[in-house]
Amino acid sequence: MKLRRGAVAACVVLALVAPYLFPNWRTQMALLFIMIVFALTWDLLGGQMGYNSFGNVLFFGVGMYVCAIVQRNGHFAYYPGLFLGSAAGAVAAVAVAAVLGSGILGLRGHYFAIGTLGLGIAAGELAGGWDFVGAGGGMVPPLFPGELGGRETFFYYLCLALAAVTLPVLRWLYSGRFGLVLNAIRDDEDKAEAMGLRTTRYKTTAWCISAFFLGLSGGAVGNLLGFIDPREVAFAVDTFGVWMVLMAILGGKGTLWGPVLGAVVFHVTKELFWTYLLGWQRVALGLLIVVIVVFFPVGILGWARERWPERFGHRIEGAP
Amino acid sequence: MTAMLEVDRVRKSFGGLLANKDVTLRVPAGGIFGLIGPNGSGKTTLFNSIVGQHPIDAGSIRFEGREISRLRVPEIARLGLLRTFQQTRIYSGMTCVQNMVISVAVSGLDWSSMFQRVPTADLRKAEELLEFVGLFPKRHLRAGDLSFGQQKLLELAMALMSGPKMLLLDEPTAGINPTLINGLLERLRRINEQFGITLLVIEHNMRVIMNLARYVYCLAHGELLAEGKPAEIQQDPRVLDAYLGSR
Amino acid sequence: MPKRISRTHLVASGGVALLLALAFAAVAEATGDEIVLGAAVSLTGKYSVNGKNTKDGYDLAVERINELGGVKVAGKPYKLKVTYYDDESTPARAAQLTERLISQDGVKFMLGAYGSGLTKAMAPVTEKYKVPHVEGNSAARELFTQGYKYLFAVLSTSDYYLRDAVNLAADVAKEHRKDPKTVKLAMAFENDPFSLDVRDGVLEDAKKYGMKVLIDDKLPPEINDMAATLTKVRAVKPDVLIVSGHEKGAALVVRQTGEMKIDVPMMASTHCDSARIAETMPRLAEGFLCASQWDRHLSYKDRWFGSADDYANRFEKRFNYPAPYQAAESTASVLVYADAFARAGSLDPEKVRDAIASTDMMTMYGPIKFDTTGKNTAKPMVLYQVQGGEYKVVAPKKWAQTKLVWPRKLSQ
Amino acid sequence: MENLRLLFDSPVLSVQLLIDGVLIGAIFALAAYGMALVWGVMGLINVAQGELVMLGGYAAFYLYRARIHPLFGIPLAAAAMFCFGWLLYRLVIFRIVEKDLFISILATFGLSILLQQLANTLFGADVRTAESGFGTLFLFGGAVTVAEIKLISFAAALVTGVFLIQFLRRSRMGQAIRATAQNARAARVMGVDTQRVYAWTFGLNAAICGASGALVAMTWVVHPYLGLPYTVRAFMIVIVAGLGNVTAVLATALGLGAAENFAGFIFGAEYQAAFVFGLLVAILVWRRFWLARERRYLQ
Repeated sequence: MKLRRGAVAACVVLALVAPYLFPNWRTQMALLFIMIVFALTWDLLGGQMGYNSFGNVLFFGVGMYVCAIVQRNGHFAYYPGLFLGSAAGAVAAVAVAAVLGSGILGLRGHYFAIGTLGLGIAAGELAGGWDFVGAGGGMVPPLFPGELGGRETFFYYLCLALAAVTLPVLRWLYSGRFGLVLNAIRDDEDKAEAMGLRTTRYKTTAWCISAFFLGLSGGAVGNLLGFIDPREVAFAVDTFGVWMVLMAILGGKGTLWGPVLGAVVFHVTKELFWTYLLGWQRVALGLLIVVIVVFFPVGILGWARERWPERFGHRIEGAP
Repeated sequence: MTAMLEVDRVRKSFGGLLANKDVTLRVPAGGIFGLIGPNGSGKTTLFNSIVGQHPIDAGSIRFEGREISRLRVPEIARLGLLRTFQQTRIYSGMTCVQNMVISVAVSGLDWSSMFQRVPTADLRKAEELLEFVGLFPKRHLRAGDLSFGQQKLLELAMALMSGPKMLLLDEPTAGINPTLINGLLERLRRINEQFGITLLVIEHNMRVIMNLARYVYCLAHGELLAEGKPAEIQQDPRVLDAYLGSR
Repeated sequence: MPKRISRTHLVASGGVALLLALAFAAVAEATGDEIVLGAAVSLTGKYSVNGKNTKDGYDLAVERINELGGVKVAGKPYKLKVTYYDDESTPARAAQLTERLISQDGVKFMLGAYGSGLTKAMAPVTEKYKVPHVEGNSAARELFTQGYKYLFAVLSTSDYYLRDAVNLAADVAKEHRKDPKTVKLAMAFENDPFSLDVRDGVLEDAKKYGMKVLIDDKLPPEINDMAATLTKVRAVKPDVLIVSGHEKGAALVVRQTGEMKIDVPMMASTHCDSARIAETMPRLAEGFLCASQWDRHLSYKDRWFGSADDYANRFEKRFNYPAPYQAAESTASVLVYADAFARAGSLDPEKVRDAIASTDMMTMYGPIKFDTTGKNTAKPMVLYQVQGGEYKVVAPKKWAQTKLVWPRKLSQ
Repeated sequence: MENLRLLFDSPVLSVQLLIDGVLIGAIFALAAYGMALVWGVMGLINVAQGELVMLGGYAAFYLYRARIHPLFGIPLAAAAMFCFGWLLYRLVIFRIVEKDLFISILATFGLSILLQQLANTLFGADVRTAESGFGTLFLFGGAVTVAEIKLISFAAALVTGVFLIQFLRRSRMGQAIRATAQNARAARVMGVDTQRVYAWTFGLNAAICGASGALVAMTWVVHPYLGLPYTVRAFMIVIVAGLGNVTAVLATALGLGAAENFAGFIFGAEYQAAFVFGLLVAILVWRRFWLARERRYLQ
C-alpha cells in the first residue's frame, strides 16, 4: 500500500512539474493526456461494456465545433469564452449521445461497430459541407491572449486536469453497481435482459459519460491545435477514431489502467516512428497494429494478468 | 386457486415448422409443476414464447392476469417471471458474488441507485444464497471457471436473488452429477416452500419429475397431449406412446 | 468487492516513466557551419504528389546554393540544410511538426508545407515563436488577412488562379459582340481551403462582369466519380466550366467530360500540369485551360540557375520528370532565404525577417517583392491551354505563346 | 431545390443519372461479392478490401504501360491479385481467421494503411489512368451518353456473379468452400483442408477485387488512397443484402450506385458521401427497430 501511494504521488509530482522540466514537449504531453482520455472513454464502452465503437470521435468533433462556435459568435473574452464553449460542447455531445443512444445502442456486435463508423464519417462529411462552420475550409478558434509559451502551459494543465478527472470518475463508476452492470452486458447481454436489467438505460448513460469527456477534450484540442478541419481534426475517424480503439486494446481492454498504459506506449511509439522512420512511418504503424491485434489481442495488462493472475486479485483455487 | 400463468391457444411456427400448436395451460400459484415431452415437442419454444424471447403467432399469455405476449424479455422479467437456460447463462468474466449482486430485483432500482456502491445487505444476501446452493467456498472465483453443474447452481441462485414470483427452469438436473441430484431436488422443494416461488420445470428425467412435481403437463408434437397428477400421467397410454414412438 | 490493483498501478506507472524517459532522450541537434531550415512536407496522403514536388524543389535549391559555395553571412560561408518531417497532408500534423521543429529541433527558419490548409495550421505557430516562414505552396488569401508578420509567400494568392479564365471568357464574349453578362458559368471546387479560395476569386470576377453562375458544387476530397455534377453541367449547358481539385480533380474532369461528351466551349482547371493530363490523355485534354504559377518559357532569370528554362532542364536531369511550378516556387522560397541571409548579415531571426520583408529580387521563378501582408505582388499567374498535347501559355497577353483556341474542339 | 426542378423539367436526366449510377454500382458489386465471400466463409471482415481494389488498379495500369490492352488487363490483374491474396493469407490473414470479428477488423485496418503507404512509396502518389480507347454510346438522340467501358464493367460484374455462383456450386473447391462456410469444424473432420480453402477464398476475393480495380483504372483514376470508399460501400451492400446471396448483392450494389448518384445531383456533390453514410446508419437503425417489434435483435 505504501509503495502504491508513493508511486502515485511520484506520478502526480512529475505531471505537475513536467512542463518546466521539458518545456519543449508541452504540446506533445498535452496531446498524450488527450490520448489517455480517448482510450479511457473508449474503454468505458468497448472494454467494460463490450460495445466496440468506431465512431466515438463523433462526440469529440461535436464538442470541438460547438466550443469554437460559442467562442466565435459569443463575443466573450477568451477565458470565459473557452469555459462556456467547452461546457456547451460537452452538453451538446451528451445530447447527441442521448438522442442517438436508443437507436444505435440497440445494434449488436459488428453492426454496432459499423453503425458508429458510419455516424462518425457522416458527421465529418456534413460538417465539411456546412458553410456556417467554414465547410471544408475549417475553422480557426480565437488566438490565445497570453504571452509566448503561456498557451502551451495553460493547455498542458487543462489537458492534464481533464485526464486527471476522467480517470478517478471512471474508477468510481467501475467500483459500483454501474460498472458491474456494464460488465454483465459485456459477458451476456441476453442474460442481463432475462434478469430484467434496464440495459438500454445503462448503455445510454455510459455512452453519455463517454461523450461528456470527449466533448470537453474536443473543445480543448480545437484551441490547442488552433485549427479545426472537419475530416482530419474534428471527425478524424481514420486516425483518432481508430487510435482510441488500438490504445485501449494495446494496454488491455476492460481494465482501468490498461487504456492509460496503452495510450502512453502508443503515443510515444508513434512519435518515435514519425521522427525516425520518415516516409515509412505509416508502414511501421500498420505493422504495429497488425502485430498488436494478432499477437496481443488481450493487451499488455491482459497478458500480465494471465501470467500472474494472483497479483491482480483473482483467485483460481477454491476456498480460503 | 387463482392461475398465476395462463397460456391460451399459443401458436408459434418457425418457417414451415409448427413448434407450438394451440397450447393451452394454466399454472396455479404456489406449487411445483412439470413440463415433459419427448425431444422436439416444443417445450423450450413454449418457455421462450412465455418470457418474450420471440413473438407468438397467435394466442395469449397472461401472468397474474396481465397480458404479456407483447412485452419484451426485460419487462416480463421485471414482473417477477424469470427463466433459466438449458445451456446455462452466467456472466462468465465476473466472480460469483458479482454475478449475484447485480441480479437483485430491478423493480427496486431507480436512477439514483445506478451509481451506488453495492449495499452490504445485498452482499450478505448473495452470500447466503450461495451458501444455500453450496457455492459459498467458490464465491470469489470467476464464474466462467466453474464446472457446468456449478454454473447451473449459480444461475439458480441468481434467479433467487431477484426474488421472483415464478421461475421457469429448463432442465435443472441436466449435466449435474447424479449423486447430487437428490440434493438439488431438496433445494428446489425448499425454494418452493420457503421462498414461496411457483416453479415450472422442464425435465427429461421421469424419476425426478414424478418425485418433484405435483402436477404435470405433457407436450408432444407441439400440442398439449395430457395433463394431470404424476401418477395419472405415468399411466396414460398416450404419454407412453409419445415417448416410445419418439424413440 | 475489493479490487486489488496495486500491482497494476505499479506496472502502469513504471511503464509510463520508462517510456517518457526514452522519448526525451531522443533529441539531439548539431549546428556547425550550417544553417538549418525546417520543413514539414506531405510525403504521404492526398497531397503527396505536390509534397514531393515541394521537397524536390527545396533539395535542388539547397544543392545548387551549396555547390556555388553556400551563403556568406557577415563574411563567413554557411551551407544550407533542410530538416524534413512528413505531415501526411493533415493540418493537425503540420502544426504539431512545426512546433517540434522549432522548439525541439531548434530550427530558426521555416520553409512552407504544400497546401493552404496546412499552412493555415502552421502560421499561428511560426508567428508565436517569431520564426520567419517563407513558403511557395500555400496561396489561400485568408493567410494574408490575419496580420501575420513572419509569413511570406512567393506565389500569387489562390484567388488569382482562375480569374484569368473568367477574364478570357469575357474577352471572347466581347470579340463575338456579346455582353459578358450573358456568359454562364458552371463551377465544381474541391471542398478544401485552397479550392474554396480559388472559387472566391472566380466568383468575384464573375460578379464584376455580371456573369451568371448556374452550378456551384463542392467536391468531397475523396471523390472518385464526378458523374452527378457533370450530368448537371450537360443539363444547363454553361459557356465555361471551372474545376479545381488538385490532381485528382483535374484528371477526373478531363476523363469524364471526354467520356460523357460534355460539350462546353471553355473548360479550365488547376493542377492539370502536375496531373500530366496532356501527357496521359492528350485526346481528351485538348483545349483545356490550366492555371499555373510559372512556366519554363517565361523570360525570368537569376544568378543561381540562369533562365527559367535552364532551371527546368536542371530539374529534369536531377529528378527525371519535367519541373512543375510547385517545384519552382519551392526553389524560389529557398532563394529568398539565401538572399535575405546575405543582406541581413546575421542569423538572428528578427534581422532575417526584416531582410525578407524588404526583398526585391528577380528569380527564375519571377520577380519577388512582398507587400506588407507578406504576399508576393510582383509576379503574375499564367494560363495554359493544352494544344496538340502540349501546354501553351495563352494568358496574360504579355507572355502568351499562342492564341486561345475557342471554342474548344470536342474529341471524337 | 433548384436541382430537383431541373430533374422534373427534363426527365431524360434521370435516365442519365440512373444509368451512370447503376454502372458505378456494378463496380461496387464486385468489391462486395468478395467481401461477402470472405465474411461468410472465413468470418472475417476485411477492411483492406478497397486496398485490394487499388492494387488491382495498379496492376492494370502497369500492364497497360507494358502495352497490354486493358481489356486483357482485367483477367491478368485478377490473376496477379489472386496470387497476392493467397500470399497475404499465408503471411498474415491465417492468424486472424476464426478469431473475434473485431480482431479481424482492426488487423485488416492495419493492413490497409500499410498497403496504402507501400503503394505510395512504390508507385508514387501520382494519379494514374489506363486509357482503354473505348468510345461513348449516345442514347435518346445524344441526350444520354454511356461510356462503353462502363458497360463493360457492368458486364464484368454480371459475368463474375454468374461465375462465382457456378464455381461455388460445381467445382470441388467451391463445394469445399461452401462446406467450410457452413461448419468449419465438421468440414475438417470430413477431411477438408480448411487452411487451403481459406487461402483459396481469400485469393478469390483478391482476384475479384483486382478485376474491379482494373475497371476502376480504365473508368476513373487510380491513386494509393482510393480504397476507403470501396471498403465502406462493400460493407453497406453486404449488410443490406446478407451474406449468402450473390443476386441480392448485385441488386443492392446497383441500387446504392443509383441512389448515390441521385443524391449527388440533388444535394450537391458535397453531401453525397454524407448521404451514403447517413443512409447506412438509417438502414441499420430502421432494421433494429423493425426487429425489436418482433422481439428480435439485429445480430
